[in-house]
Amino acid sequence: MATTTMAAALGSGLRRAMEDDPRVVLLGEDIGRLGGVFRVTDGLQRDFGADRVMDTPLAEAGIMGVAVGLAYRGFRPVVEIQFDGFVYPALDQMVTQVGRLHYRTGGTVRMPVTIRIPYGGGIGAVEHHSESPEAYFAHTPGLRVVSCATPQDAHTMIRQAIACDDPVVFFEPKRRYWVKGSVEDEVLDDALPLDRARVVVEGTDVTLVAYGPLVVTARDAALAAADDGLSIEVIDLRSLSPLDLDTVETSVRKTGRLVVTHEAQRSGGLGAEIAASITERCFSLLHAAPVRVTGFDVPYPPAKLEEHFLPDLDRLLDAVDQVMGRQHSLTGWSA
Amino acid sequence: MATTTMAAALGSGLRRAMEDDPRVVLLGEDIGRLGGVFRVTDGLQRDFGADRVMDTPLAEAGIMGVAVGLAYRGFRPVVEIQFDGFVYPALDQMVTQVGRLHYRTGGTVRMPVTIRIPYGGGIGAVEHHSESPEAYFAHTPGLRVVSCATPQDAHTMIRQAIACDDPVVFFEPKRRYWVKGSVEDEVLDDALPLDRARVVVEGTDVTLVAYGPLVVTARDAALAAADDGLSIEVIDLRSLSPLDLDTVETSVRKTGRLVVTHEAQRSGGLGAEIAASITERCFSLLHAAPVRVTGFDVPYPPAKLEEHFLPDLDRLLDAVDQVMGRQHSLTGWSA
Amino acid sequence: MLRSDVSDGRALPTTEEPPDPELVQLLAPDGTRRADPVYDAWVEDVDAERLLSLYEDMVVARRFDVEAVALQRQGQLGLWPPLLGQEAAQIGSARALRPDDFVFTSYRENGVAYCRGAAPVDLVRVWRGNALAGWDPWAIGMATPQVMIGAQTLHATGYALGCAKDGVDSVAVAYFGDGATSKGDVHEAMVFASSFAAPVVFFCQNNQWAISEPVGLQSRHPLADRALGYGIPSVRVDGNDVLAVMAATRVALDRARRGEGPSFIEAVTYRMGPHTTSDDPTRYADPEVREQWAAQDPIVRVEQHLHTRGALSEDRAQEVKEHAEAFAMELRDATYGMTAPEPLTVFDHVLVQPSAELERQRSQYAAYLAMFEGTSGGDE
Amino acid sequence: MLRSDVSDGRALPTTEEPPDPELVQLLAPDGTRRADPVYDAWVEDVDAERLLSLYEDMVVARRFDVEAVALQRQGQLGLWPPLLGQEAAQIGSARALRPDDFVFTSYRENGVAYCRGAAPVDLVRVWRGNALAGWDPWAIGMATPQVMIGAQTLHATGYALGCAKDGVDSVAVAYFGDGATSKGDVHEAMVFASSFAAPVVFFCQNNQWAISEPVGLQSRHPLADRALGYGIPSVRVDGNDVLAVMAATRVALDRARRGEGPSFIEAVTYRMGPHTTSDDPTRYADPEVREQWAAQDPIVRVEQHLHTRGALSEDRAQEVKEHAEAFAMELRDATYGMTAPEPLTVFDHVLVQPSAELERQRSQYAAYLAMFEGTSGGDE
Ligand SMILES: Cc1ncc(C[n+]2csc(CCOP(=O)(O)OP(=O)(O)O)c2C)c(N)n1
Ligand SMILES: Cc1ncc(C[n+]2csc(CCOP(=O)(O)OP(=O)(O)O)c2C)c(N)n1
Ligand SMILES: [Mg+2]
Ligand SMILES: [Mg+2]
Repeated sequence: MATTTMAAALGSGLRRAMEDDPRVVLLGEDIGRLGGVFRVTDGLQRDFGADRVMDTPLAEAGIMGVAVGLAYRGFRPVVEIQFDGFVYPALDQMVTQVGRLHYRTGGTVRMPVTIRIPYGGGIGAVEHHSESPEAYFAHTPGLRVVSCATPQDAHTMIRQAIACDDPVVFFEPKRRYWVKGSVEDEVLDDALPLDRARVVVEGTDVTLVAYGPLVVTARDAALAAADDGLSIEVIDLRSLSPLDLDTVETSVRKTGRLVVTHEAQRSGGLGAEIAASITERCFSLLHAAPVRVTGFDVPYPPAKLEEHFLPDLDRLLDAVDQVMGRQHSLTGWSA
Repeated sequence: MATTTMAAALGSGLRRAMEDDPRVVLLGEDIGRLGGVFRVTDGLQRDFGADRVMDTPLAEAGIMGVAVGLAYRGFRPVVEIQFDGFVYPALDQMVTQVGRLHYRTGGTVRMPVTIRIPYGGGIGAVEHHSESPEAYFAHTPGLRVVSCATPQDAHTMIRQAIACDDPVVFFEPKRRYWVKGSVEDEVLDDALPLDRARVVVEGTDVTLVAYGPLVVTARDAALAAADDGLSIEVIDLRSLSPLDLDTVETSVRKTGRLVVTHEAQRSGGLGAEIAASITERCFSLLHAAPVRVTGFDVPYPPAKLEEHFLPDLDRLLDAVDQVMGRQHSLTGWSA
Repeated sequence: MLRSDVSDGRALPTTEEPPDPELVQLLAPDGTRRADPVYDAWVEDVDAERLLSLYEDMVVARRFDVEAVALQRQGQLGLWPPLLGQEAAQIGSARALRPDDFVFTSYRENGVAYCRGAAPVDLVRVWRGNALAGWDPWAIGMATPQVMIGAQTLHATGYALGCAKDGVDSVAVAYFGDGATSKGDVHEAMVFASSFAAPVVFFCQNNQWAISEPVGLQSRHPLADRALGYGIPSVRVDGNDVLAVMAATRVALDRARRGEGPSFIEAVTYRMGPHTTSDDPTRYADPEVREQWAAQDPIVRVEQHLHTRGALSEDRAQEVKEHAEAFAMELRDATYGMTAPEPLTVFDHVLVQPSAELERQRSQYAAYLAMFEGTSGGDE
Repeated sequence: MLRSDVSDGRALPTTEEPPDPELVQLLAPDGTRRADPVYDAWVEDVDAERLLSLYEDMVVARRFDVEAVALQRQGQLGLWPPLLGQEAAQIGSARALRPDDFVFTSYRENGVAYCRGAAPVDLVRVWRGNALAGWDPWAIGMATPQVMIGAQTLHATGYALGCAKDGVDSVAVAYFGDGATSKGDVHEAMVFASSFAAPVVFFCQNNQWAISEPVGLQSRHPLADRALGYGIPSVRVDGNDVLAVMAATRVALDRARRGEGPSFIEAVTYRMGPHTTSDDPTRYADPEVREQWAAQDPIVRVEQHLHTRGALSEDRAQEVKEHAEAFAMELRDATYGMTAPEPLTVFDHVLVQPSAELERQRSQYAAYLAMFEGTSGGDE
């Protein structure tokens, strides 16, 4: 049991996966000699060689299509997309190939490709370096989509993703890369399955669903609300597709109130799917309409404005007030 | 006032737009000499020349990026994507360029690009020729997304889209191309604005929201339900982004019941956004949770199975039963 | 002044008229065997008997292709992309491969699939609308057809990289069209293949058309020259000459097996039919050019050559015809015999481990269908 | 046997060491003027005075670039991509343009922006995080920097097509790096440009690196050769020679203006600094190679040449220095003087006509912010 950053936990997870299975190969821009712009793959090329940790030409569609070919040949490719905004050139291969080959071939061809994407804002970056494109992939059949929120989950989930026979789009909350936590070299069979959400704070008044970078914020909100006499149950979604709606439903059946948060733009974001699905499942038990706390429907703004785009503690608490039917609530529709 | 097919109505709309504004140019694969694989652009290259109706190399990212450059130079490019499934290679330029340049440049650079996409299933086609990718674009800030359902709307809306200073992704329901209707050469100023939904059947019991190919099906459902003593209000959404939620809200305030339908996959589809938004707006007035009737969460299946993927009259009626709290309802969560 | 100046201004693009003297050609259209100092050695083993076997393959391919077009006209298939005219390009290249090589193609390569061992029923499954893939890729060493133009060239490159990693001398072959060369994917495939010296053969069938667009719209310059810019050796070969195609493919395969990386072959041919059965080439193609190409027929020249050599007896010719006929009839019967897939299979194989949500959708839909059975099928 | 065989197996990729004798070079590193039968004519008008002006531009560019790096170190800028070493490539090309030409670049082309007329404050706005674009494209004939690698080459091609449609002889210029050449977008740009003979100049600054990746990983072959495959004439020029760069750019512009279509220029240079201020090149770059390139400095050679011609008096040198200093100080002051944008501007300019939903989000957020003013700012 060691205390490490999430970035290091991902690195050790990748290392472990490569040790466990010689068919695991890494592809990406600057992941080799440099160790990745976030140093997640630091030391891996040195230790496993350039044949298993490949710096590739600067071409994301190429990286993804080549990964498909490697998977055809029986490899388990792990692709790094350098930043969220650079996934779009690879989206075609992801949607029409990676996510479909299993269905297309009636289960004959498997695509155990893991696609790592450092994502989200809050790091003061330039354009295309702070985005949350997960909804595109969660709407795409045939892809699993996950996001980790702690070093332990980062380590375990990346290993689970690589071991999974389905393609997994793995969203890493880059602004939490340097947050430390204890990390155990978990036995995968004992770990919570990759497609399951986790209740990280138990509570009885409001269910607050978050994932990736906002799980920390959601926990903080639960703490702050507790001071205010409110009991918030925080769920770390972990799997964005398929969604673990059973876990959310169980919670909402108890609380009768739902707040969902993500950095991605509101319209058509995951919050809509969760709100709609939970409304279907718990309609008669809901005390208030589910509330979404999300990025606004604008492109990711320049760094000096990102605090006015990203959900934060106060906006979460405001939403909690709203589902509680309290005064001064200003987010959501009914303002 | 003439009776024509939707394909012809689109063609005459394009022709009219080209006559009205010499800066309108058309780009796409096989749109020139062939007149497009659906013949929508038939005769336009002959009449306006190859300089304004350009057959392009087979490269969708290229087409889209070149359209951006033409828009920079003051043209109003109209791009044809040959089939829905071929938009993915162009998605990067659409998301990161077409939809962002106005925001990026603080309003200095406008992108009046119209992107025509024949979409949807029901024509017995091979893979990648029957898809409904609208949710990807509706989640993308900076893009307007619309879909037409009648020849008249096809004609008017394509002209409005081209005249619009924002980029418009224009989804054409290809299986309705040959449906006929009367088409008037409308004065644009008199027409319903491009971002507004339309109530196509008035009713009091259930609000049924559809767009594109399923508007016809929704009307049929309203007729069938009337025989059964149910009054269904059918809304043709027309604008998929931004959504005209006011029109839907007004209807649901009356009916207290909402069914939304689309061909696209359920998870993360537009139905989720509409259900979630209307629940926020009308929570206390709803008699039942909104129900979605959509494609299943599978890739578009082979032609012989598409009837088991696509929403149809019976599935709509089943959903209507469900929101009415009737027996034998089998779609939706509570089954 | 700059290195070369070949652009010919803004003239309208055209297709090429045959013949182009710069192409590698071993069998002239009239059946004459042309000597070639380089390529002859690569088909030395192709004696009359083997050439006859290639001839037979081409006849079979043409025959079942015609049959499939007929089946489409009868409504038995939803669509078919004819290979008419491209028999030599497909058979000559595919017959150069080893079983352990792996092939990635587009939709038109049914002649290649036949050579790899696809059964008649496998060839029609997709076009009847019964499935999204026609055969088991592992069984015949060939991925199922790719509809997204150009995408498969990257898959082939990745597969080839995997072969190199595995230390085997198997080769990946990517088939694609002239239109595909415009796609970014094909470029990126060549970038990766060159960078990593991947054992892949890029086999471009330049059939002069991308639906209605002539090759001159994609490029004002021979497509094979593109490869040189990546440092990938390339060759233009008479795509209607089965021997020349086989020779060039063998050279490229040999290079790849020896660890010398990718090659690019442009097989110059002509699409004699419509793009697919849905297409109407009278709107754009010049029938005179088609006539010129008809005189270059890939099958006729082998026939003539074999006749000259006295190697095609009437009996043998009859045998070939019968074999072709039998295959076509098998394909026909398979088509008619195919029943629609079971409704609930629409939910199968999205993920290896189905999601709870999809299982819910499946069971609800099953219950929904059962409801209809109850109401309408009570007396069955 | 196949047309060329240049692949050198699976060796690890490297960057190039200078000098490459095949490059067009008019000014040697020691300041000697090399005669060139072709390119001399294109810089005939560049007398000592004009060369001095180019020299001044380069000195200014280097100076403000250093200043920006310092500002980043002080926390005044979030990031900066230094152009150190690429002054000749940027100034020599940008000074060949007319005001009515239009430029599309990546993020590193601050020297180009300076030539086009960007003010100091325009150069830092993006890097301070205040805006997504630094200047008004229409004011200086230059699009704002593109972060998506390669995307701008298509925009330039489209713009160029528009110029041709408009019947003007303006030219679009696309700047991009060696890494960008791997992208599908750049390929598709060349395909379109060639097909439509678009008046566009593809200007590739091969600075040997794409972050940590040496150019040899993108290509085992000179990048300029890629263009030939499309029928686009190309040239490799010493990118540290401002005169040679200008000459080559003028040739390409002239071609485009005469309706002869696109050209490709590879300016071979070296990125002397880190990729950006966030980068640590000690992890991957060989300091010895950097030293060799330092001896090729683009500014020193012009200085030497001007000295030899007696055209750079001490007074004049001082003047240049002061001008550079003044620009850098303006940039510094502008940076310090920049205030954060108003919170609600986050909602501006998504669409030309804002949507009702976004207006709702804006007004709710305004009310939300006002709530805090109420609680915390009562006594202001
Ligand atoms: C990405 C993509 N864009 C468009 C299409 C539509 N389409 C199908 S075939 C075709 C032409 C292909 O031409 P070519 O590559 O020369 O192959 P050929 O049909 O001649 O064999 C087009 C444009 C497609 N299938 N995929
Ligand atoms: C599509 C895309 N992928 C990845 C990146 C991340 N990235 C930024 S700069 C860069 C290297 C670019 O190299 P080059 O084109 O040679 O330009 P240079 O930085 O040398 O000027 C990379 C990979 C990006 N900006 N865009
Ligand atoms: Mg073709
Ligand atoms: Mg570079």
